[in-house]
Amino acid sequence: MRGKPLVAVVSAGISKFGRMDAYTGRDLFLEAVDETFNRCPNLDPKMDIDAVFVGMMSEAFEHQGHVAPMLSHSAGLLSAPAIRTEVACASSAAALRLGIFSILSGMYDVVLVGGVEKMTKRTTPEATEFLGMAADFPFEQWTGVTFPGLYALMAMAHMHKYGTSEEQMGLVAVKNHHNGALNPKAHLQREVTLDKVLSSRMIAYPLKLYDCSLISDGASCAIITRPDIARKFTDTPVYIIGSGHGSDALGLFERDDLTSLMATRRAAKEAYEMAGIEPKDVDVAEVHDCFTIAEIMAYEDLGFCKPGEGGRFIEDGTPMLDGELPVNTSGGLKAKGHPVGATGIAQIYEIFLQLTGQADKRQVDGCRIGLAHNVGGSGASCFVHILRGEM
Amino acid sequence: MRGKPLVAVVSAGISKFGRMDAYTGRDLFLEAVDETFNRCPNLDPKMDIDAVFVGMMSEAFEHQGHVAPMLSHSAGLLSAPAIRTEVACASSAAALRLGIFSILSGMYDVVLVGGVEKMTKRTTPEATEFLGMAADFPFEQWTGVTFPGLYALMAMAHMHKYGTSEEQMGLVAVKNHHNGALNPKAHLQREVTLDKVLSSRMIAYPLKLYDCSLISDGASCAIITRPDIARKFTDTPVYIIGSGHGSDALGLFERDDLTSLMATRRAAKEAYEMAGIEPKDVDVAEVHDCFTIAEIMAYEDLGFCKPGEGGRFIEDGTPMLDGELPVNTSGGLKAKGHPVGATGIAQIYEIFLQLTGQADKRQVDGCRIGLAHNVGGSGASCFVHILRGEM
Amino acid sequence: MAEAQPFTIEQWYNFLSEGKLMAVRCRNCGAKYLPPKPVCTNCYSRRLEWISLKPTGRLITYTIIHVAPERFQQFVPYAYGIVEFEDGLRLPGMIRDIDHGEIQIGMELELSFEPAVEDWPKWPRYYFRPVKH
Amino acid sequence: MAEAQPFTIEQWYNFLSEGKLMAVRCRNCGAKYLPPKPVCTNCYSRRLEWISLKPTGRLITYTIIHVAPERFQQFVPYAYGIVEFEDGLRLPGMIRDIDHGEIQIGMELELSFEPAVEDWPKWPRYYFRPVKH
Ligand SMILES: [Zn+2]
Ligand SMILES: [Zn+2]
Repeated sequence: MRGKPLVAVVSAGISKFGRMDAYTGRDLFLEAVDETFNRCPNLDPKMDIDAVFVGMMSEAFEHQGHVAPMLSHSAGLLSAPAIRTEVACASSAAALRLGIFSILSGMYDVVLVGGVEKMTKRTTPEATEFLGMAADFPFEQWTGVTFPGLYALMAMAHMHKYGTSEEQMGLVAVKNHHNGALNPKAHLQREVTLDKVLSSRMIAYPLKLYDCSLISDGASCAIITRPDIARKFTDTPVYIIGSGHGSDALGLFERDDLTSLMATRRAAKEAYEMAGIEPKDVDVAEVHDCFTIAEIMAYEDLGFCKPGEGGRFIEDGTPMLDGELPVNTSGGLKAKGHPVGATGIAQIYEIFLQLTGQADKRQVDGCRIGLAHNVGGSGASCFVHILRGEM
Repeated sequence: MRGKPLVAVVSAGISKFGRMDAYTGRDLFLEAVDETFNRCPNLDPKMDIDAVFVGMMSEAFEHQGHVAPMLSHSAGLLSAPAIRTEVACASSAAALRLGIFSILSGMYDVVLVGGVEKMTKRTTPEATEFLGMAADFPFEQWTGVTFPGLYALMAMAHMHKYGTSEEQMGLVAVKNHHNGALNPKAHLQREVTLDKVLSSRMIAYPLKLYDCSLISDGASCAIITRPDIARKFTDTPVYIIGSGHGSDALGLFERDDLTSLMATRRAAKEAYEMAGIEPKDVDVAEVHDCFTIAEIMAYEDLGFCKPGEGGRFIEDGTPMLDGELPVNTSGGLKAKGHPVGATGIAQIYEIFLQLTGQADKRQVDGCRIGLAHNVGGSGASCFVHILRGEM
Repeated sequence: MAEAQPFTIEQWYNFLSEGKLMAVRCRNCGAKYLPPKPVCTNCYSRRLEWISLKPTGRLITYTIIHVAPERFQQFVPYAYGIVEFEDGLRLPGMIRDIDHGEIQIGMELELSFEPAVEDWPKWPRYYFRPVKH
Repeated sequence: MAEAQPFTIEQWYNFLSEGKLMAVRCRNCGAKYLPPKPVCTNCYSRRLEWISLKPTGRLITYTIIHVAPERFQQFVPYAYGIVEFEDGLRLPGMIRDIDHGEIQIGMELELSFEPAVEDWPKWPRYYFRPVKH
């Protein structure tokens, strides 16, 4: 049945994103959980929560695997069994999707989903190395590619095929920093000029420092329930009406098209069909802008514009906060920050705020349909979730 | 409804376990997939398989994260979206449980679940280090504990409280090596004497080399479907009638009882209740013998005997291949090997063989109810699955 | 999240490097935490305080480790155990300055305080030893 | 699984260290694989054979990497691209022995063969360079 609520989101929370020196991953996670519980006084965590699904990308940052029971226990939920999901930067969107499945299965009524990554206690070469582990080892890592490098290969292909410009990519950074400046949880809360973006130091040609998302610490959390019991917990539930998941070859070199992510197109198709909506029905979207080119490709792959027209889409102002389809009102991975395991649910948090009118200075008026788009690695995994508010 | 099939297992396969020098993880996985497909000629992999869930413990061994789409693509299943689950040594049992949920949710009809770990290309200190990452970093890893060390702490507590002896633990190793010698896929296919076990070199007192499971390469795979379509794929489906999952504090020092795993007791309770059976109804079991003391605790926590009587349970011969309740007919983690991410589904493979009469020299006559018990780390995660055959 | 002394593991190791064994207590419900945490997960209050613990306790269980990862290879074989302090709060760690044959479950041990290491995670280490009466 | 030359990535790197660029071909359906794999996942046959590829191909896309992990720091800035060989088979890798300004999408490049490294994973490396006519 199209557009039928799969689950309700009854609360959500995130830690402050940024360089959180005093906090290990489990402490950050508890901060996100605490905001989530505070927003939902009718929830009795120990009695109501049946299970925990948590996304984290890499055990390397904190030399810590087996984090699911650790995070669950640390959050006081000893009797809720916990599983970690990992699909690189899309790890917590995977946790959400499996949380949805587990509720639809009838096994659980109320599930806590979340994500975490503690990244900034490591050096930049270490972080580059750890993030790189999500690329194909035998042929990509071993031969010297980096994540900015992989997206740069896609940017070059996109520029070559469609004439997309460095200026157009730069405008994505300008927009997202503008939005991030309005978000008190964002890692960087300051605007940048196009000039500053274009003159920032080169990371992987044509991607410069300001084309890249931030290495951040952070955690995210949401409570999802069976739709029919949502009002036990809140008067303003938000419903997830579409969930899509697509995969692709891990190695970029194994994919036919380097200007588009097949995983996104597949995930979007599944999510739109389930929700019974079209791209033009989306009022507000959080998309995976790990690099500015990724947001431009997302416009195209999500159907917000035609293939090759992503550059013009941002030039025209459509995805601006005051545009027709505001994208990354939170500041996105670019300015809010990208603690990779936390990102997918942090997008859900932003959409939850928007659809319940709690997004303060970055509130999009009258929005009813929100979309969250979370990509793993260089695009071998993608999740799209579509949410509907009641306003 | 108690005892109602949740899903059907219509095929399964594992790679050879052991030191597989020529094989990376993805190559091993394809070996397991190939056996699975060969056992199920009615399955059209590309048309029928809706999704892939795969367990792997650590990205460190092969410097490879984001393995789910890599393994799925490498197995020729490009259009099946893939998610990795991680709960240390129970990673692939988690994949199975989520595969079950995804089928019960109505989202998928046919799911491939599996697991993999490629461990032997690393040195023993490296492997010890990587496995250790599943223990609590700030207090356990940082202070010098190892995994044998954690189970040794439990063994000492068990010996202190119940008088369990090193000889009783040694008998578990003797039994499992006996069974492994009958399994052509096992890492070590040779018997050992109790004397050899007791005189083997000390790893973490009171655990000696032969009390410890093997560091192995290996992969495992199973196809699960909606019960009502199972006969499309096979004449001899096996039904999963119970699935249980329990979590506990990650740090051993944070748990009240050191002689029993609460996660196992919780998982067993959920699984038995769902299946509508009692421990005495189990005909054959694969339990998590990462160390001999773990199998003794499993006898107790799974209700095969009373708390504290696990040592006598093995002495009495009940879990022997020709005993009343054969345990670890495959050779267990001890002799078959323990490629950690593969272990959970490899247990399902053995139970599948037993319940379909395909276990050759180690076949248990007339078995109908099988149980698989998979533990993560030092016991912060546990899964119990109960299967029923049609014989 | 802007406390001078946040109730986190990082801060706990800061205290340890100052020679203090600390735990967190909830001023709302009285629950005590070791490891520390920034929110009481018994009553979900943030009214927390640091309290100091007497650094001696009772040995609950132990082992002698013969195979260790690289960085602990120099200590092999070493004793390792779990020690219970007041109020049931526990820590695991190495046991040094004692003949392995003299270690007994139930014996009293005290915490030693070591300097912090230079590289990640920049924490001090600690171990247990017999109480010097 | 007991082939003398199993159809695996390990074996592919063995060939590379002998100066051979190889791929796997299915003798049942003709599908070709790079990376290699031990089973044809087009028709699920195991009737495979190793074939050698001409080690020259066309540059599909490239970048210049300025920030790299430790082990590639010595090469920064370095060019990196994806090269397509015959039958659409592709490999990614560094592009060396060329001015970065002269790199163009579509240009022909050839594979170089380097010796295997000593420590894990004990594989050789390779890179691309302009074809010497
Ligand atoms: Zn309290
Ligand atoms: Zn073929």
